[in-house]
Amino acid sequence: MQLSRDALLRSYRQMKVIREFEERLHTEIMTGEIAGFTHLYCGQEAVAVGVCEHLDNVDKIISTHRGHGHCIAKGCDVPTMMKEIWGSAEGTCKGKGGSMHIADIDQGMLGANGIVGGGAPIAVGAAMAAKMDGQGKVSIAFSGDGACNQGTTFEAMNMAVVTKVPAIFVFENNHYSEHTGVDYAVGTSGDIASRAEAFGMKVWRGNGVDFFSVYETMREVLDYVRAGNGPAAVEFDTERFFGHFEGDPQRYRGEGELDRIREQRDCLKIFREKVTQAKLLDGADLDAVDAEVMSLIEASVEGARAAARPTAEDVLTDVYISY
Amino acid sequence: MQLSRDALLRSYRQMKVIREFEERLHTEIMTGEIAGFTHLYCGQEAVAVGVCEHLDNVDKIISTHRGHGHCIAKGCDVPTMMKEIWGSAEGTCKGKGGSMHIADIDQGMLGANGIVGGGAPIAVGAAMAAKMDGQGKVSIAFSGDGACNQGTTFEAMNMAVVTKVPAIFVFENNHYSEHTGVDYAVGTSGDIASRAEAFGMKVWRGNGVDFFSVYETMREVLDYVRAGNGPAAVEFDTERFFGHFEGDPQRYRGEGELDRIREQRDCLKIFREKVTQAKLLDGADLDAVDAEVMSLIEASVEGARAAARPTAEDVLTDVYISY
Amino acid sequence: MARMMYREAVLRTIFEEMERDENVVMLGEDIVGGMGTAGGPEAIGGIWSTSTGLFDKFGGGRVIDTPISESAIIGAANGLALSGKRPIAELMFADFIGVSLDQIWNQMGKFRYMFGGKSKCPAVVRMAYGAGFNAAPQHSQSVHSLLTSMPGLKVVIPSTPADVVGLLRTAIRDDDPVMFLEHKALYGAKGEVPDGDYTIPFGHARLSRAGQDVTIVTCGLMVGFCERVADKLAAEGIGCDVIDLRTTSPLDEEAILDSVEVTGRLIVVDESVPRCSLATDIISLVSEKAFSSLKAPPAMVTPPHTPVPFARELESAYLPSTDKIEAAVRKILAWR
Amino acid sequence: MARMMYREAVLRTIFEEMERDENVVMLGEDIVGGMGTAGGPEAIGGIWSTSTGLFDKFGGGRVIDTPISESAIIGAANGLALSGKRPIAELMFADFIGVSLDQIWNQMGKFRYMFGGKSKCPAVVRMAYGAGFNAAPQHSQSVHSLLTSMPGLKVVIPSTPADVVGLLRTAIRDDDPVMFLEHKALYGAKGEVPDGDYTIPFGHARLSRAGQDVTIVTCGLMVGFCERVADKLAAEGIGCDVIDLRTTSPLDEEAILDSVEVTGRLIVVDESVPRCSLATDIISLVSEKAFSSLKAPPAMVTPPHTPVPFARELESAYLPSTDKIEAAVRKILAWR
Ligand SMILES: Cc1ncc(C[n+]2csc(CCOP(=O)(O)OP(=O)(O)O)c2C)c(N)n1
Ligand SMILES: Cc1ncc(C[n+]2csc(CCOP(=O)(O)OP(=O)(O)O)c2C)c(N)n1
Ligand SMILES: [Mg+2]
Ligand SMILES: [Mg+2]
Repeated sequence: MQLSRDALLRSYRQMKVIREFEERLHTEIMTGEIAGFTHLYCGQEAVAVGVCEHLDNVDKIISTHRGHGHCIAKGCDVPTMMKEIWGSAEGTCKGKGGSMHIADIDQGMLGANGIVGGGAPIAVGAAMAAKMDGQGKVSIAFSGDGACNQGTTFEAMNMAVVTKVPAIFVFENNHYSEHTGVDYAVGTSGDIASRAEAFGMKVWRGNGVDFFSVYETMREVLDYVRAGNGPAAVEFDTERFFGHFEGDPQRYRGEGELDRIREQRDCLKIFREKVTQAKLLDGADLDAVDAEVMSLIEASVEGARAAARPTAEDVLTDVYISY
Repeated sequence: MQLSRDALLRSYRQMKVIREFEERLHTEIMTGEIAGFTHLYCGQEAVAVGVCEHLDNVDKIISTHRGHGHCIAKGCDVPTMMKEIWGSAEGTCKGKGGSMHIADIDQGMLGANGIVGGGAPIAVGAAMAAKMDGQGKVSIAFSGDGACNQGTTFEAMNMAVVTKVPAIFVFENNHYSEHTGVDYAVGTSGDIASRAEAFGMKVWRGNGVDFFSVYETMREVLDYVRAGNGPAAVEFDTERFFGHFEGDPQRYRGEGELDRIREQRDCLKIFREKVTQAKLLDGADLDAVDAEVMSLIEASVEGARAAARPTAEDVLTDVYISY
Repeated sequence: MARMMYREAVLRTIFEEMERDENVVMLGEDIVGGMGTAGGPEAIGGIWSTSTGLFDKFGGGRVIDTPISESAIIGAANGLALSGKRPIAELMFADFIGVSLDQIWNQMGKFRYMFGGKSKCPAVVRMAYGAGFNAAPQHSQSVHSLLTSMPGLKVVIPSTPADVVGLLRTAIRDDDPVMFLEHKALYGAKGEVPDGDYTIPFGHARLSRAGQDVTIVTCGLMVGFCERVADKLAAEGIGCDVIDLRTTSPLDEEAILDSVEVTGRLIVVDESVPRCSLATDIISLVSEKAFSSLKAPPAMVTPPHTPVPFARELESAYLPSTDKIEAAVRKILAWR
Repeated sequence: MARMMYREAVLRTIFEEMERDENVVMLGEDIVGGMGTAGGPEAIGGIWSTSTGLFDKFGGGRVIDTPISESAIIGAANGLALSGKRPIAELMFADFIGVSLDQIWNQMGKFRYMFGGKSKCPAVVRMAYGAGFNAAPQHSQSVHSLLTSMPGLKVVIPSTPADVVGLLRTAIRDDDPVMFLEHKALYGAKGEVPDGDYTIPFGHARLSRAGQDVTIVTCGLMVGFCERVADKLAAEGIGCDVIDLRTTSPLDEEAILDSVEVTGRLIVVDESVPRCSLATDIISLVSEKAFSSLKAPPAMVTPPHTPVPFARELESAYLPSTDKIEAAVRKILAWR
C-alpha cells in the first residue's frame, strides 16, 4: 500500500526530530549541563517511527533505557521531553524521572525503563487490557538484543502466547548490549526471532534502517495481531550511531565501523534516496522539514534552559510518604 | 549397551526404594505425624534413576519441591532422609529443611528446592565449576513442566549455551503444574523440548516411565555433554501417581486417569515385564529386592520415629545471627 | 453482619468488587485451577480457595490463570493498571516476591513518582504469608518489613475477616499499588463481617484491647496472640493497649504515640525477622518522638534473625508465642 | 603503603585473591567487555573499571562475561559456591537485586541453615550502590537496609580504599555469602592502602573521629560527610564519635553501645530510605540496650521515604548533606 505524501512527510519528520534531538543532546551532554546517564537512540529511528506510525493513542508501547526515540514517535511532546532531560520542573516527569523514565500514559507511552527486560511483562498486561476492551488495540514492547536474554522477557513471551493477547515484541537488534556483541550474548548466534518463534508466536524480520521495510513489516504484524491471532514478535536489524551511553569509548567497534554505518546504514539517507528517486517527494520538501525540525530542537533546548527548576519541596510530592 | 545383572538389580532397587518411600509417606502423612508440605515423586522413578545411574559423586544434580526421588537416586541416605521428613535433629538437614530442602553436597546433590525455577541457574554454576575442573563432570537440573515457564529457567538455558558448560536440563513432563495442564501453561502446546532446542542446545526426548528409554537416552546425552559439546536438554514424558501435594483432591484428572496410569504407565511394572520377558532377571530376583526394600523403609520409619528431636537452641545454629 | 471465614471474606470482597467495577481483574497461578486438564477450569479453585467460582462468573478475560512466571504476573498487573484496569494479582506465597521483586519495587512502587505524578497504578498484590505450617524456609516468611521499606507501596495486613473486607475493598479502590498480606494460619479464622459497602481507611490502626500500663503494637496473626496475653493479664489488673496496625504503610503514628504517652512502655510483637524490621521501625519512631514518655526501654518480641526452620519444635521455638509476649510484658513492667 | 583509588583497591584485591586461590572466579555483565565484538575481549573492562585485565590474566574460564540475566548470574554464583569455588558475582547496579532477589534471599542466604549446616556458600556479590550521579530512581538506590534484613547474608560497605582491600579480602575468604556494596561516588576516592595480606574482620566498626558529646553511626559514602561535620564542630569544642560500621551484618553492637554510654546522644546518618531501615535498626538497638544512657531522643538523618529523584536540585535535596547532619547534631545537643 502506498503511503500518502502527508504520511511520508510526517514519517520523515518524526525520524528527523529524533535524529536531531539526539545529535543535539550528544553535543549538550559534553558541556556538562545535562545530568545523569543518557542513552542515545540515533541510528534506530526507522524502527520507532516505522512501528509507531501505525498506532494511535489507545495502543500502548513500552520502551527501554534508550527511550527518546520511542517517546517522540509515540507522540510525547518534544519540548517537554527536553525539559525533562534538563531536569526541569516543567519536564514530562517534573524532573523526577529524567531520560530513562519519560512516560506519557495519555499518549499510550508507558515509559522508558531503566531495568533491562522490565518492559515486556508490562506490555503483556497492557495487551490483556486491550483484549478485555475488545477494540483491536495492541500493546508493543520494545526490547534490545541484550534484553532478549532477561528472564522477564521470556516469561512475558510465554504468557502472551498462553493468554493469547495482542502483544507485539519488537526486538531492536543493534548488535550490542553495552559493549558485548549479540553473537556472544544470544546463544542462538545472535538470532533473536527464531527463539521467539519457538515460544509459539508468529515472527517477522525486517531491515531496521529502512523505514519502508519496518513500516511494511509492521503493517503485516499489526493486521495479524489486531485480527485477534494472539501475540507476535519482530526482529529488526538496526544500528546505534553513538556509544552505549554518553562517554562510552566504543573500543569494541570494528575498524571504520562507525563511518560505515553512518555512510551506508543511515535510515534518513536511505529514506531520502528512496523517496526522491521514486519521485514521491523532492529534496526541497525534505529540506523544509529539516529546517523546521532544527528550529524545533533549538527552541526546545532554549525552552529547557529557561524552564523552572524543581525545588526541595518537590522531592516529597507524587508519592505517599509516611516519615 | 547391555546393562549388567548387578546394574539392573541396582536400578530396580533404586526405583523400588523411591516408590516405597513415597507410598509409605503417603500413608504416614494421613496420620498427621509428618508436618509441612510434601510432594510425592511416585510414578516418576524411572527418570531419577535412569538419569542418576550414569552419575557419580563428582557430578552434580539439583532438584525441585518434588525432590525425594532425585535425592535417593543420587545416593542420599534413606533412613536419614526419612528422619528429615519427620523433622528429627538427626535428619539430613537436622530438621531445619524438611521434605523440600534435602541436600547432600558430598553426594553431589545440591538440594531439593522450594522455589519453582530456582534450580536451573544453580546447575549452570555447578556446570561452570565442572568445566573449570576439566574432568568431564556434568551438572544436571531437574525441572518440571511448570518450572520450564519460569524466567530463571530460560536465563539458565541461554547462559549455559553462551558459556558452553556441561549443564543438562532434564524436564520431567508429568503433564501438570499443580492443577494446571501442560498444554495450557506451556505456550508451545506443551512441547518443552523444542523450546529448549531453540535456545541453541541439542535436545532429546524419552519415555519417562520406561527406565530403559531414560537410561539409553541419557547415555547419549551424557556422552555428548561429557565430550565438551556444551549443554543439552531432555524432555521425559512421565506420570505423577499422587496429587500435587498431599491433600490435593485431583479433580483435574480425567475419568479413570489414575487407574490407567497405575495400570499402563507404572515404571516398575514395565521394568519387571521387560527384564523378565528378556530373561535378564527372574521374578524371584525382583521379589527379593522388593522384600529387602520393604524392610529398609520399615526400618527407616521406625528409625525416624525414634530419632532425637531438635530443641529450641537448634534454631540459632548453622547461620550467622546478630540479634 | 454475617459470620464467615477470613478466606471467604477475601473471596466475597473480590467477587463484589468485580461485580461493581468491570475494570477489576484478577490474575495468578492456579487461581482458576484445572486449565488445560480433563477436569477443566474451576476443577480446583485457587489453592487458598480465595478465587473459587470467579472464573465461572466473570470468565477467562477477567480471571486469568497464568503460567509459573511471577515476574510476568506482577508485570502484567502493572501493565493492566497503567492501562486503566484494577488488577488483583496473586502471589501464591509471599516468599515469591523473590522472583518478582523488580516489578514490585522498581516498577509498581516507582511509577507515580518517577513519571512526575502523571500516572497511577491501582494494582493490588495479594499474597499468603507467615509461618505455622512447617512449610520451611522458602514458604513461611513474613515480608511486610521488606515491603514497608520500599517507597511507593502501601502495605496492608488484615487480622480478622472484617478487616479483610474493609481493607481489601479500600485496596482495590486505591489508586496506588497495595501489597495485601493474608496470613496462611488465619484463612480458617471466623468472625463477623459488617454488611454493605464496608471500607476501612488506610493508616488507621485498631485498638483491639485497651489498658494503661503497656502499649503492644502488632499486626496480622500476632494480634490474636497479643489479645490473649492482654486478656490474661487484665485479670491480674495489668492493662495493655493492643494496637493492631492494619496497615504498616501508611503507619498510624498517632495511635502509637498517643498510647505510649499514657503507658510509657512499648513492646512490638511481630512475625518478621528483627533486623531493619517493622519492630525496629516502631521502636525507633517512639524513641524519637515520645522519648520523654518512655518509662522503660522499648522491647520487641520477634523470631530470631534466622530463616524459618521446618520441624515442629523448631518452628514453634522460632515464632513469638503468648509465653514470650507475656514474659516481655512482665519484664518491661518490672524494669528498674 | 600505597596510594590508590577505591576502584583500584577493588581490582587489585580481586587480582591478588585470584592469583592466590585458583578457586576464585568472577562473573558478571560486561566485566570483560567486548566479547563477541570486533574489538574483542577487554576492549572495554567492566563499566566501573573494577575488572580490567582479569580476563587477559586469568582467562575466560575464571572471568566469565554473562548475558543480561541477573538471576542466572547469582544462581550460577550459588552453583559455583556449592561446588567448592569462590565466585565473585558482579551486579552492575545494586538496584538489580530486584531481578535476582530470589537467588540472593531464598537460596544463597538460606543454604547453610536449611541444609542443616552441612554446606557452605562462599560467594561474594559485589554491587555499585548509591546516589549522586542523577541516575534516577532505578539506578541510585542504597540497598543495605534490605540486605541486612535478610538472615544468612553478611553485608559489607567499605568507605575507603584501605577498607575495600581489607574487607574484600575477608569477604572472598569467608565461607558465608557476602554482599559487598561499593558506592559509585567513592570509586574515584583516593587513600593509603596497607601492604601485604591485609584483612579486616567483619563486625568491627572503625572509629573514624572521636568525641564525647554525640555518637554518629554511619557507613559508606556518608562516612566522609560525617567526618567533615565532626571536624567542623571539633573546632567549636563539640566532640563527635563517628562510627563507620564497615559491616552492617554482623553489626558491631559493642562499639555503638560503648560510645552512646559516654555521649548519651545518638544520630544515625544513612543513605537508605528510612522505614524499616538500618537507621531504625541502630536506634532501636540503642533504645533497647542503652536506654538509661540516653540524654536526648535518638535521631536519624536519611533521605525521605521516596524514590531517588533525577534532577540535580532534587537529588541533592533528597540526600543527607553536611548541613543536615550538622543541624541534627546541634539539635540533639540543644535538647531540653
Ligand atoms: C536488569 C538490568 N541489568 C543491566 C542493566 C545495565 N544495562 C543498561 S542497558 C544495558 C544493555 C542493554 O542492551 P540492549 O538490550 O541490546 O539495548 P541497547 O542498549 O542496545 O539499546 C545494560 C546491561 C540494566 N539497566 N538493567
Ligand atoms: C516461584 C514459585 N512459584 C510457585 C510455586 C508454587 N508451586 C509449587 S510446585 C508448583 C507446580 C510445579 O509444577 P512442575 O514444575 O510441573 O513440577 P511438578 O509439581 O509437576 O513436579 C507450584 C506452582 C513455587 N513453589 N515457587
Ligand atoms: Mg542492543
Ligand atoms: Mg509437572
